[in-house]
Amino acid sequence: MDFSWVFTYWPLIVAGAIQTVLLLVISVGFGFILAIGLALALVCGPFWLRWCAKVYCTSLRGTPLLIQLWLLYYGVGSFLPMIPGLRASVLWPVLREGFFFAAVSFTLNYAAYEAEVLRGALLAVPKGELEAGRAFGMSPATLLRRIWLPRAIRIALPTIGGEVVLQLKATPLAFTVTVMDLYAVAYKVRQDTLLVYEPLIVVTLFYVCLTLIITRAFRRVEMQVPIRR
Amino acid sequence: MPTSPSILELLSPYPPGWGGVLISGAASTILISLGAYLLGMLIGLAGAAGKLKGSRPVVALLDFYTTAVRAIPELILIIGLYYAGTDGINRLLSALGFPPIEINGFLAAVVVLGVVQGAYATEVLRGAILAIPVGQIEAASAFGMRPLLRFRRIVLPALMPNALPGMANLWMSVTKDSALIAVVGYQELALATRLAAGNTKHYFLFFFAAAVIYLVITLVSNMVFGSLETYFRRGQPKAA
Amino acid sequence: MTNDISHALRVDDVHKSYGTHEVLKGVSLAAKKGDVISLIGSSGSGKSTFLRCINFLEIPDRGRFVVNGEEVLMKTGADGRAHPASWRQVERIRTGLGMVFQSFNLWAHMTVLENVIEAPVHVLGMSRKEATEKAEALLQKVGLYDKRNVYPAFMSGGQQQRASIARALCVDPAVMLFDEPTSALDPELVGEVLKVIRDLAEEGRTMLLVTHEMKFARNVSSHVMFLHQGRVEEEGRPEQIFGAPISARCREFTSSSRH
Amino acid sequence: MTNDISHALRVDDVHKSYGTHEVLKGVSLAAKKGDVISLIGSSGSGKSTFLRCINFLEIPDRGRFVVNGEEVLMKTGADGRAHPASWRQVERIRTGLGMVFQSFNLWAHMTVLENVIEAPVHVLGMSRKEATEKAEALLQKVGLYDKRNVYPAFMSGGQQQRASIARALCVDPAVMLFDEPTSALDPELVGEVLKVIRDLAEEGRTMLLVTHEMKFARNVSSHVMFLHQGRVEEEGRPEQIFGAPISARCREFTSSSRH
Amino acid sequence: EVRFGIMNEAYPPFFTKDATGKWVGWEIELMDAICAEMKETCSIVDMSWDGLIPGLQSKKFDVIWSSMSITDERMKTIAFTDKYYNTPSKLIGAQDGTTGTTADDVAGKTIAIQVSTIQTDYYKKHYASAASEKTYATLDEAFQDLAAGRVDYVFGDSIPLMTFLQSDFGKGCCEDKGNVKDDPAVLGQGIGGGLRKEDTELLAKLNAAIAAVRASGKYAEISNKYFDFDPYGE
Ligand SMILES: Nc1ncnc2c1ncn2[C@@H]1O[C@H](COP(=O)(O)OP(=O)(O)OP(=O)(O)O)[C@@H](O)[C@H]1O
Ligand SMILES: Nc1ncnc2c1ncn2[C@@H]1O[C@H](COP(=O)(O)OP(=O)(O)OP(=O)(O)O)[C@@H](O)[C@H]1O
Ligand SMILES: [Mg+2]
Ligand SMILES: [Mg+2]
Repeated sequence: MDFSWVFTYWPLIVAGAIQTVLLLVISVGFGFILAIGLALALVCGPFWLRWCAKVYCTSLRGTPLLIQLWLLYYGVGSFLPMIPGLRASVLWPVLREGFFFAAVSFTLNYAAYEAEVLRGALLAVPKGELEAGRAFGMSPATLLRRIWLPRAIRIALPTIGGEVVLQLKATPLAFTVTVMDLYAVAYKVRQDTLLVYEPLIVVTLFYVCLTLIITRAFRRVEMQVPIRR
Repeated sequence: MPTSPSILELLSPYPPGWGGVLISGAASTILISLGAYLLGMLIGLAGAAGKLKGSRPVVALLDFYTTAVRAIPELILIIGLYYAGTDGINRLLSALGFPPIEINGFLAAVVVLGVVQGAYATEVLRGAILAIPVGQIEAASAFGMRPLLRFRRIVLPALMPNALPGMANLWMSVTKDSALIAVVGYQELALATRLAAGNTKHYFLFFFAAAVIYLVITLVSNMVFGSLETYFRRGQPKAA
Repeated sequence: MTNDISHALRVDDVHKSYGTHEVLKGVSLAAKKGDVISLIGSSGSGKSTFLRCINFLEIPDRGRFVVNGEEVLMKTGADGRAHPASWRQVERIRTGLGMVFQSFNLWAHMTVLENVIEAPVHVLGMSRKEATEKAEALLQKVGLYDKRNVYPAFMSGGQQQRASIARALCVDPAVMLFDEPTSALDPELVGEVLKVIRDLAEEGRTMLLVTHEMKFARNVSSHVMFLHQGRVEEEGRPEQIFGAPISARCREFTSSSRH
Repeated sequence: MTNDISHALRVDDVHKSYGTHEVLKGVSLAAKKGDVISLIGSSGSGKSTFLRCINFLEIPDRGRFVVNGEEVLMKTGADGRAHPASWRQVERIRTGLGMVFQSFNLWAHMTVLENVIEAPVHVLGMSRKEATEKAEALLQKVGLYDKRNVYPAFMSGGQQQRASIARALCVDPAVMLFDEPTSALDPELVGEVLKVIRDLAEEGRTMLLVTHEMKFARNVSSHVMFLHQGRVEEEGRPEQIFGAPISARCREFTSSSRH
Repeated sequence: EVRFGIMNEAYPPFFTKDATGKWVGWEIELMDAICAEMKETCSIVDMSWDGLIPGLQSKKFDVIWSSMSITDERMKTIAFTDKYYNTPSKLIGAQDGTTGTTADDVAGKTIAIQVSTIQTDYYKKHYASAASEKTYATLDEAFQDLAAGRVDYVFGDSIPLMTFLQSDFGKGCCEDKGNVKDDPAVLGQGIGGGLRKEDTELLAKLNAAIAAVRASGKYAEISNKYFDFDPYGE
């Protein structure tokens, strides 16, 4: 085992780790909000909305994330400069970067997967508890916020935890649009030195830490309400 | 390149068209995904049962399994098992005086992906079982059902509606994760696509074709999962 | 009908079918402030369905509803069935209607106390502190004070039922709908609930009560309705219904309670 | 104790705590074939817990259980608590124990008929045809024949309770545990259930019955036990318990049923 | 028998699989010539890039024959044969009529470079003070971004760059900006076969065979089929 390369590469490693965490937090955060909307559309939307959400989820779960990312980056991304004024705006430095496209496409993709999970969970909430909420005059928004979602999320927590970890494992794809996340740094080190395991072990350590944080956080929430078994 | 071949020629199933390569790639993808998924489901069922019913050490072990296996990049698992693993086994064998063995790349891929799937499936199924009203399981026990019978007749049908969305997601991701097994020299759909595109420089065409194949796989799976869900949601009142 | 206002609750000609099964075939009811109306009838006769129609948990196929002097506006949908014209109005009306469910329907992700203060805080906008004080007093009354931080799954049936009653009382509704509120309670607690209901009636609240305990119905109510095959077969003061029922079916039913 | 065999059900000194909350503090019971024992007591006194201990849905902390002449072998686990030595034995014993749950616990993914034939077919190995015939006869008896193909979620509370009773009867258990089997039933149906229980007792089946309806307990049982604070406060023949109870607490409790 | 490990991606004209699954390309023909020279039977084991080093180390094959650049860093891990080709590096960019590859020419511009290639070292030494760099996993992605205008230059091995420029896509957007000034210190080591360090015997045989093939004119014969210059370099 040879870890001497760590001394040369550590600035890249730190920068990569930050990119990884940012991509994860952004895509999971915004993706979850989007997923709630999608799941509601799937469960109780009017016909056309339900249909749109279904098409969205099917196509985003159905095609590889890599292809979506490329479509966005090379497809949509190459049209962006043609929008008048955009190039000169303050947003341009962000909109130009691969990171932006990676974050957007990860968010959209995560939302599609999460929406399916939430749909199942929303349906798993006992009807009686929803009726109780309605009977007390809760508006649909209050019912959703206080009863339906908290119940559904608790039911789906283990699955949601898995989806978040899966999302973490998807972040390396960002390298294909020039984002140097931690995995890409490891890839570079492997190409430079031809060491197979050592760079991956560093990545693994970092992923294990992140996963531990994620699972601990989820366990915390799960423990809040004891379950009778 | 001389004159560019037409799209039809490029996609023709017979060489020099690349259609056949794509289709056999898709077949490998499906085969490996199916193998891994089924293995994952079995591990998941056992894992979920263990996490819910097992003794303290069993639960700790399973916790370690789900955390570690999900956290470690699949690449390192595959390389580790296929290369370092065979290396180690063969060294051991030769030390004991046996001839070296060759581990099949396909099997290695299925096992690795299956073990990874198992970790995710464990959590999905654990959540699904926890969402079953406890009284339904108690009723089964009260009638003297043995654990296996209880599982087959009561727990499984009751957990299915809760688990299906998550399990469907896992299936969707494994069909795409199987791209990883290119590492052990298997040519599945993603690699076949890159090969075709790199050879002909018709990147858009082949990536589009691959997307269509993936989408067809998804649509068929959607139908299967959809009808399974309708079937297992029988007896539930309509959505609120 | 200008005299609607004098009615705390007035329901006319409610119809409700599930598929081809017609459960309610025109049930009407009028209750003044302070009335306690008991609904009796055999299992499956549509008592719960009627209660659930009043706060629109089931959408009746037909009917006219006036709650606390406000008529629920209905419109006929494209499929020829009636719907409330405005769900906003229904929500507002529901805040004046308390309900105790036959199957309790406590929120499983909240402790008993949280269950009880949920509607006051998040629907009526009461402060958490005030709601907690009120809830604790109510829990004391139903004997659940020391269970207030327990989740419903860990309570006995009767405890869940009492929590459910406390939850309904905590919103101070003008009209209360009770669906078999004493089914899981022991005789002593039934007596307590009886007292609570009487107190509420004296305060001027209106109550509609489904029950299978004839003695309870007789003791608590100002008016009794006997539901049979989707219709009100007989109604009147409790002494009449239990003492000298006119309809043969009603006589048979009430007499059977003296097995 | 060689005379155990003569007891259809014999339970000695059951203890059960949830955390620090000691629910059962040594409850014993002995029932001969054909006995109908009623368990009464206030809400939360541990009646359901006691019933659930008998078929090991809750594992008692201590106690000795003899069911149908077979003693449940217990061993003490590493944590100092008792466990059944063999779950296989427990499962076998459970097939001779029918249970009607307080909250029904019908299997939601099966129709009523499927619910009823489930255990006979898959546990007892009865043929589907035979089980169906028997189930249909039972459903007829409890008035659910025309609901046999309905899923539980679409039934009224009383209908679910009757389905749950039919399900328990269909396995022909030698000992039946009823947890408030009439809580959701109207008086007529209560009368029916009373008849069913009497018939079963005549056939020589043993029944343990939790109930809040004192009149029902009085009419149906050969023996009544009053549970209070985790102990049997008083027990005896129904005439004694309801007519001339010795303990003050019991007197108070039974008298309150005449509100 | 000598087993050659080749990356299972397309890298024309050096190596690729055709639609029938047959390996073709300059590097494949060279390999055949070398095997003939060594009088060995040869077989090809295809691996993804990630599998090459572990495959070599766990003896699934003996030689990495996959256009791998020789660097000092890599020599710490595996052994390399003598180089068997070394093509110049070049810059390509948008069609704006300018040419030139000096640091002044690229001042203020963004240069796309494939990750961990010798061009990265060249960039660091010659361009880093003037221009900025963007790292790509594969050249294909770099080409896409060049066409989309996200980078100004792609810097890489001249052969894939020229292949791109000759494709329909490349013709439409981009043009040759010229080869970069040679710097043997970073570009000079060329492409070699990779071996396990302990296989010194095979290494010697391969080196001899490479030299013999080059001397016999076989090398030139193969190269003429693919290139209009000598890929061996200096
Ligand atoms: N969601 C539903 N879908 C279809 N039928 C239903 C539904 N809910 C109730 N029913 C049927 O409507 C009838 C009336 O049910 P309801 O719950 O109103 O009875 P109930 O009078 O409250 O009886 P109980 O005293 O047993 O609670 C029953 O026959 C029942 O099977
Ligand atoms: N799973 C549990 N965990 C903790 N406490 C429990 C649990 N189940 C019941 N208890 C508590 O044990 C006590 C006895 O409960 P049990 O259900 O036996 O009462 P019960 O006599 O059947 O009352 P009821 O007549 O209301 O059904 C109650 O105080 C209850 O809160
Ligand atoms: Mg009802
Ligand atoms: Mg109970």
